[in-house]
Amino acid sequence: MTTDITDKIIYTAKDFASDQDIRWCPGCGDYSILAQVQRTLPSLGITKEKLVFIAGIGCSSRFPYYMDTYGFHTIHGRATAVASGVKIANPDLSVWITAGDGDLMSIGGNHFMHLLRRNLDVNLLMFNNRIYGLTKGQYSPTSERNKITKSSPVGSPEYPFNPTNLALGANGTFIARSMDRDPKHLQEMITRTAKHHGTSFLEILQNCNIYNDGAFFLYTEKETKEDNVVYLQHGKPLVYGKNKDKGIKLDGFHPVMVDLNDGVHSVNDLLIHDESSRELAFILSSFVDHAHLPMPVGVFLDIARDSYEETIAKQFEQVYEKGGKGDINDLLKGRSTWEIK
Amino acid sequence: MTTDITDKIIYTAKDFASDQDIRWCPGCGDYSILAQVQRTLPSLGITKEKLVFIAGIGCSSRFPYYMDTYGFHTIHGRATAVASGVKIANPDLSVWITAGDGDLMSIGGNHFMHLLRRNLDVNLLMFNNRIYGLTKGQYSPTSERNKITKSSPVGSPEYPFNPTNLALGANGTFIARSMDRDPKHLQEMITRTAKHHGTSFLEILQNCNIYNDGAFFLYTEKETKEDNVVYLQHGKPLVYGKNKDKGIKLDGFHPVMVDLNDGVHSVNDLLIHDESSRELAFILSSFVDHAHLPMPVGVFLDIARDSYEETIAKQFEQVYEKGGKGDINDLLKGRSTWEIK
Amino acid sequence: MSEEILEKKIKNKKEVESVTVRFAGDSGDGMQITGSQFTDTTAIFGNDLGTLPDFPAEIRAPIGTTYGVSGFQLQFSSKDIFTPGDEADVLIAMNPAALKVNIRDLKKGGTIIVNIDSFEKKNLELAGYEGTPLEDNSLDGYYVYKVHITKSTLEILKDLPLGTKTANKCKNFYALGLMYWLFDRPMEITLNWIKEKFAKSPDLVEANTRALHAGYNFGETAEMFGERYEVKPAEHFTQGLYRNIMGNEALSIGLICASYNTGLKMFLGSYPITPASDILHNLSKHKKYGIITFQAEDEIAAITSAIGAAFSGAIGVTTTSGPGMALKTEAMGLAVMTELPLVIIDIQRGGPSTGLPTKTEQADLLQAIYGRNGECPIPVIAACTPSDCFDIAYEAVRIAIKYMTPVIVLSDGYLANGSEPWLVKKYEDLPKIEVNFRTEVEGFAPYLRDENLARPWVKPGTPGLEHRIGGLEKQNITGNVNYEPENHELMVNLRAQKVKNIENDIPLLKIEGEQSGKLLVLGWGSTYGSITAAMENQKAKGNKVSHAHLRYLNPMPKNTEEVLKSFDKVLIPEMNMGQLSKIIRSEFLIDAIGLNKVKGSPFKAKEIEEKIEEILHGGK
Amino acid sequence: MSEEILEKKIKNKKEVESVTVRFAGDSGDGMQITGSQFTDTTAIFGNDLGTLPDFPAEIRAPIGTTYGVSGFQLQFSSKDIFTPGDEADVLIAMNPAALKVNIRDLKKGGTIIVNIDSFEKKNLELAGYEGTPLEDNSLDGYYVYKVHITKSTLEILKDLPLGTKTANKCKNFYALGLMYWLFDRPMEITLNWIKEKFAKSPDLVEANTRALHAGYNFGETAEMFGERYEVKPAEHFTQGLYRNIMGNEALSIGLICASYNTGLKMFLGSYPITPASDILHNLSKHKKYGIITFQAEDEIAAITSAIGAAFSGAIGVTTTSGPGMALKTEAMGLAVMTELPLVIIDIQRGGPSTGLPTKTEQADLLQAIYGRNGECPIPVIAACTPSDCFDIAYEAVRIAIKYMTPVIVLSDGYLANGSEPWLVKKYEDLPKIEVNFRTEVEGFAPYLRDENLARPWVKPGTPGLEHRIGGLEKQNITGNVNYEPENHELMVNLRAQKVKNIENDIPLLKIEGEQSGKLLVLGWGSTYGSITAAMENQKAKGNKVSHAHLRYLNPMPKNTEEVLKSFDKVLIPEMNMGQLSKIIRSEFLIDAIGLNKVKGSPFKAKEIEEKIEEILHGGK
Ligand SMILES: Cc1ncc(C[n+]2csc(CCOP(=O)(O)OP(=O)(O)O)c2C)c(N)n1
Ligand SMILES: Cc1ncc(C[n+]2csc(CCOP(=O)(O)OP(=O)(O)O)c2C)c(N)n1
Ligand code: SF4
Ligand code: SF4
Ligand SMILES: [Mg+2]
Ligand SMILES: [Mg+2]
Repeated sequence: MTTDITDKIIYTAKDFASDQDIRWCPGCGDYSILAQVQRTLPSLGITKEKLVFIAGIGCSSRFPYYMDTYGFHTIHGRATAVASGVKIANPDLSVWITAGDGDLMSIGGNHFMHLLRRNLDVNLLMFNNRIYGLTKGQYSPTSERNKITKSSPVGSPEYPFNPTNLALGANGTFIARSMDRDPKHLQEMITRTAKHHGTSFLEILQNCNIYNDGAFFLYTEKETKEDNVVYLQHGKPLVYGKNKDKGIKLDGFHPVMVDLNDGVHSVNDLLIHDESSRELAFILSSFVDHAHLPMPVGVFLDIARDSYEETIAKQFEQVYEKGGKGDINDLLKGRSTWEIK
Repeated sequence: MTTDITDKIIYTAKDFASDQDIRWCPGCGDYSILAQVQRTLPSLGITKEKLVFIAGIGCSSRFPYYMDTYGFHTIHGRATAVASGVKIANPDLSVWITAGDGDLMSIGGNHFMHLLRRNLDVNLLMFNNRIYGLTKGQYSPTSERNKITKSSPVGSPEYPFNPTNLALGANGTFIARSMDRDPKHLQEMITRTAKHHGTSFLEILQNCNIYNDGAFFLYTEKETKEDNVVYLQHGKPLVYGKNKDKGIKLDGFHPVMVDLNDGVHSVNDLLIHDESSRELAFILSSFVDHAHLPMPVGVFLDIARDSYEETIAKQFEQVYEKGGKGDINDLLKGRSTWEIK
Repeated sequence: MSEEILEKKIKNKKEVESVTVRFAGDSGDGMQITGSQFTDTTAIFGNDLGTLPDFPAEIRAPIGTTYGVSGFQLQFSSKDIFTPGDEADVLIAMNPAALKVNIRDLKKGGTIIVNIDSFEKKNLELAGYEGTPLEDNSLDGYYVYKVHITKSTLEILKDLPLGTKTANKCKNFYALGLMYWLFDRPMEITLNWIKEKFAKSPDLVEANTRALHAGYNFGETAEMFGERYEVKPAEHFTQGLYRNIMGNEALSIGLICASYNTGLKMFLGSYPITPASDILHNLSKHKKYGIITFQAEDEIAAITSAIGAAFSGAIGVTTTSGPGMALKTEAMGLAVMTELPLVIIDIQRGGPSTGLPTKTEQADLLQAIYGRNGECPIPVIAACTPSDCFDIAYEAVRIAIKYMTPVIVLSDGYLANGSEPWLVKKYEDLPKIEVNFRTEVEGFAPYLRDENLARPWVKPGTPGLEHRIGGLEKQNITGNVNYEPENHELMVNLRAQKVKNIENDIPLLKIEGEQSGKLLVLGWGSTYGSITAAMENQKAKGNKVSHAHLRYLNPMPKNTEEVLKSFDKVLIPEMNMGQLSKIIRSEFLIDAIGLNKVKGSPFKAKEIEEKIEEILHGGK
Repeated sequence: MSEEILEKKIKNKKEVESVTVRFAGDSGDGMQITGSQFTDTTAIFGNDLGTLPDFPAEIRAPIGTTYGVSGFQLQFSSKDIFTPGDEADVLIAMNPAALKVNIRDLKKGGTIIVNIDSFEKKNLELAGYEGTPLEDNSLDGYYVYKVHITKSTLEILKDLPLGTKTANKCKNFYALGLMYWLFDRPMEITLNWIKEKFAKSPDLVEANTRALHAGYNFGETAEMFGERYEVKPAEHFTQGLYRNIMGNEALSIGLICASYNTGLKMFLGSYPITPASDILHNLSKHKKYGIITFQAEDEIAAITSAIGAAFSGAIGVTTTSGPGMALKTEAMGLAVMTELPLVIIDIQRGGPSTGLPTKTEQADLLQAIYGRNGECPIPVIAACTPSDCFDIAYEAVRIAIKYMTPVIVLSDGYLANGSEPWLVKKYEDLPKIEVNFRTEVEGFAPYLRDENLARPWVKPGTPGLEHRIGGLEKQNITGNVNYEPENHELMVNLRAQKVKNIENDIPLLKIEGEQSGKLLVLGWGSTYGSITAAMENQKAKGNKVSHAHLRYLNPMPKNTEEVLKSFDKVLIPEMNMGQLSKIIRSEFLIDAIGLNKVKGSPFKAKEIEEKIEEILHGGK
């Protein structure tokens, strides 16, 4: 999302740190996300007092306490709805929502999807650790099937959501993914998130080292990362692998992995990423359904559409243009009156 | 969904009509849906006492009252959650949910999407009239942007959901669409819905002749129907039009309409429908985003996946196999005891 | 209409003091329009009046069925009246089902005007009649007039290019015309309304105009009706400009005026629900006053978005009815903990659960006062007449802002859809609602408190005042998260004391009638009209009984205990099983007597009077 | 530990009656394990005991901070005791923050054992100490023992292939060993537990075993401690098999036994929330008893799925805490209207809003009784001790099925996580819960009623009994949708009467102590232990005061009024602002005296005693 910016005040990351002690577990991925947000904000040029961070309940939802901006730690699942009210009533603010996978996709699922279709100009960061952290380790709607947790001692019987698919299904306009352990990429994605006009949804894979340690190590650790992650870049072919020797091409609407060293395929055969296609975004986002395909990170979709608050601002303008602002005594009088003398 | 069936009892549609007077407005599309359900049921061979119809609140949610089966008219938005309990606790039942677009996608959105990902073996019929009927005409989450209603006198500022996209995003396994005014197709779709193992989502375009009359006439009325609707059939090319002279082909992942009489294109160029592809389903389901493409009706997706209740049945079996059923006195004794003499 | 006047048919006009008329027909028969037209005309004519619509829960139930019957009752008078009337003097029944459903509310000896054209086999059967009530003796003791409303309407419209279906829809104006004749009302107001309403189709203007005249003329020329009745304009009205006003409308404009007065944006977060939806509709219509309406995906989003709006410096409002109220209770706790101003409006309806959506009830009082987790005090105020909804809404905004607290407003289906004449307020006469956003950085802390114990309201965007709030227990003054035992107890007490302090800021409880004595009738909410009507009658009978009415339920006026204890007995009539009684008993240890009615409809004055007499004289 | 024993250090064992120990350290220090090991050992040793864990709201707050401190208090005794002890005799503080937070709950003159290794600059600063409390005079009047817990642990493990981090984690067993020595406890139980727990990594078995022994040996060999204490096994226990049991566990097995007894499936619909989640975990673990647990997407789905399960013939259960309870209120109305059996369990915590998630409170009582739209009566029962959670859960199922009604069970964080020895019930001794599904077609109607006013329970799948229910008002007997005034009032009364009837089916309220007199202490829920302890002390002092405890809050036992009115005064101690007081005042017009504590922690017996003495003697 965008908001009026300033180039007068120069901030550093530290300016965004509040005076509160951080109470996450040592080693928690949330620390990195906090750091990247604080590092990115100075470059966005938004004055501090215009920033509002809003969260529900969960480990990740403590985020606002650690930001020296306006902040609201609301109730479980409702951050998106509270944020809607904040933004609509005061469109000048730069509104950020931080939410856990449970907070956003379990109890908060309904407000999540309605926020996306309404396209309010807010930034939504989901800390996906695929677990309920704060309540000490139950499976979440993004936990893998068969996962053993406190509430699923013989394995979770549920199929998880694919968060980016869900966001696409809900008619979102900006959908991206990054990882706590890739600070540079994460900063880049936070910037993109901030710049998009409309609801920006950024899924951040986050390690909960207490209840779901290593959930994303395949994608974040040196040894395995490059062969298992593909970085999406607009207009660029989908190439990945330690030696940049793997690629993805489309076979009709089926994505297939190809070996660029097989003598048959070249970069020219590959799928070119296009951030403006909802259909392509869905194909990419569905890679996770196919075991042999890498995990895409980056911007899946970035399309322009009027924001909700913009639309109603226009409606007000039209009403005022047509009939002017209302006379309050006319309102009191109503349609018809009579005089008692 | 499927359930044990009988071929002993032969029903007629009338057997499924309850003794309650139907209280919908004369002319309401709900009448046709009721009739098609009642006409389809006899062929499914499910004994009456195994049928349960569950609904929330709304005009459409009165449905269970008119069925001479077990029925539960619950509270607004919660039919899917109530149905989950019914089905999990008693998997032998054939569970049907009838819901309005407001009931299911507005207040009930969260339970809707969780039902789909859990894939309970239930049938979900959504009566989409793109309006709140029972509360006398406010816009719903499927109403077009700019729609003028009681609560949007200068037009709705919201972008609607695309229900089939939402269902795809929520990881659904059976997704289909039909129309109140196409009884034959509707019956066919109800049958398919019933046969699918897992959560079956059928969107039914339904005319509310009081608050949103004619919303779907383009697709349902003789003059315009054939040029604006494409019937999806597995393994068949996408052909439509009064003279069967239009088709859809894929240009990369972009669907385009082609004229089969233009001398350039033939049926061989056309997209072949495949009910087993989630990616294709999304492309088809997104036709509505492109003004020049027809409205697809039929089965978008039909894939096999374990149902929730099946999964937990297996879990129970495994637990029993491993340790047998529990001794209740062991439970009372717990981990460690001591004797006072 | 006093009974004697109906006894005989005399020529010419007969003057009567008050009349209660009920229009009844199919949902599609336009009875609500007929009723509200009669109301507008009668109001402008200068009568005092009270109205009560009665909708079915179905949108358009199949034609002719009893559950599809829609009604509209109206009492009008040359003197001061307070209710839509206990029983109808005149019933207009457009079909057999309407007769069937409404006959029980007709005064013995009253008048029935039936649309005889609809009394044929199918409709009689649909209504559940065996045979026709017009021919057996079941209507003995009533004056029954059989009028060919349908046929006559179709007849006079036959040269117009309308289908039968459309022409048929004009028959309510025929009925209305007849009533205008019967009660000697002018037709201009309705004629103008028809012109405006159907501006886009001249044929409909012509058709409805003709129907109205035809009905009127039928009265004039037919020999059927022996006399006309005259209800003179009321004289008790103070001088000034009047309008007719319905409760939900009054509430809406009360909110708008409060927003206007504070200069703040107002944000309504709402999810439609009967009978509260009209507030959403009204406020949506009034965009030119800058009101933002947000139709949320559910009640939880409705209230939490309003809380967000309040956090960002707007007046947050949310409107709903019972089931929606239940859904909002968790979020109310957040508003209490974060001490943000918020107005929560509950237009009560019949419960529990989905209950009786279109019927009235007062059974959400205990929910409003106690229905939240933890110690979670919220001020509760209740409107007592349709026009009082204006004042209550305005007052709610004042309290919310001054005390930085959510405020619950209770109204009900009866007030919401009922109407009465209202001496139009001048905006300039409204009290000023002060708003002081904190902007001073020096010495700021989010949970500092002013003399009312209110914490500062800060608009995000204010430099230097960046701060965080939330639903975990707050440390006194700093607002930081804090779990310390003493701090928690302190904060629980501070929140309670803040709400209690409001008692210093509201009017004392007034006693109507003797200031002490044998019996006080204590009411709250919409029972005001029925109780007041009962009091008038009791006064006339010479019975000594007083009346006090609580508009503030939490906290109550400071003198409440003193008032109650000035009487030997306290009677509390409520449209519930005794919810205010419970509170009064607990607060003041007074053995209040409950008069409880849970029938989805308001008290009749008579019902209250019977109880009063039973208490005063030990039986009726 | 009575004071004299700590006055001097005498060699050898000293026998004492009761001791209260508190273990405190970082969230990562394993204090809960230490506490529960000490508890198990002590229980099996034969003492009576009571425990109280105290968790931080954070998972693992940064090491060394005060908000990361986790505590576990335990009282054990050779006589009958009822609480975890008002104040600790002995405090084990693993770091400065633990000392800082817990010193206020240590008895004056008590003993402090500190892990001296952690008292270095950084930790002292993190705890907010300037300098070290071990060297200023702030701990004067306490016996302070400085033990090198960390260093000694690392030292004896240095030859094992463990990282320092892991080795460091064994230090709680060192502390536990020391305590075992100090109170002369056997080590077998813990040694076995270590073997089982770490079965997969022999190094850890070895490490923890060594640490435990080392701590024990340190006590034995160091000259530091002058004496050991001996708390003899309790003698008051009736013969039989005992176990230690926590409230949430007792509740879970109570539910399972009820399911087993009825032969019905049990369906738990739940959404995790502190402090209720453990019930979900427990029931999920017990799959072999056939319990179905459904982790719902939110609290609304949790309760509505349970309602669906009840409709389909299973026992529907839903568990939650305050904020989740608030979210369920709309659905409770549906269960009331459809008259389905359902058990709703609220493990109360500090409120309002998110409040103090890990602290205890009793402030959901009014919400449980009144917090729904419309007239919506639900039976409410409350457990009074950890083991009583078993009986209450079982009873809830019985009432729900017999009366076809939702039942609310109230427990709280203190009961949920507290534990006590429990004479193990034999399944065969449990009362039978009758279930009669209707199968007879002849004469069936969904809202027929039996002698208890319960309607028939029909399992879908039963031929010929197809019927529909829902949240709209039901017609008496037929269950059809019905909006008629008289029917509505009838149904409201029937639903109320059905719940009221339960009073004929529950035990009378028992008075502990004199059956009439000056003062009755009336309690409900978890105050039972503190009140009972206070009563014992008062009896010892010769003060005349009686105690009655309400396990049934709605309806109350039939003799409640009579009991209350047998005393001049009634004192109601509650961990809220007076919620039961409100109800008692309203129901019986009794001027009950409230003793209210809202500090997130249970009453100390002393606090209740002070109030009793104030009332009895007009001041302490
Ligand atoms: C109404 C309500 N229900 C349940 C809870 C308990 N609760 C708090 S956070 C949470 C889920 C946390 O998971 P997630 O959102 O993924 O955040 P994380 O802790 O993993 O960052 C739950 C169930 C609550 N606080 N309020
Ligand atoms: C908790 C709650 N909120 C709101 C309502 C009011 N309400 C009843 S039905 C409905 C929406 C109806 O729309 P839809 O689901 O599309 O059904 P339709 O009437 O169009 O068939 C609403 C808002 C309610 N009954 N309960
Ligand atoms: S529990 Fe997990 S998510 Fe929560 S703070 Fe600890 S490591 Fe982070
Ligand atoms: S209002 Fe619309 S949806 Fe409802 S019954 Fe009437 S026509 Fe059907
Ligand atoms: Mg999480
Ligand atoms: Mg609809």
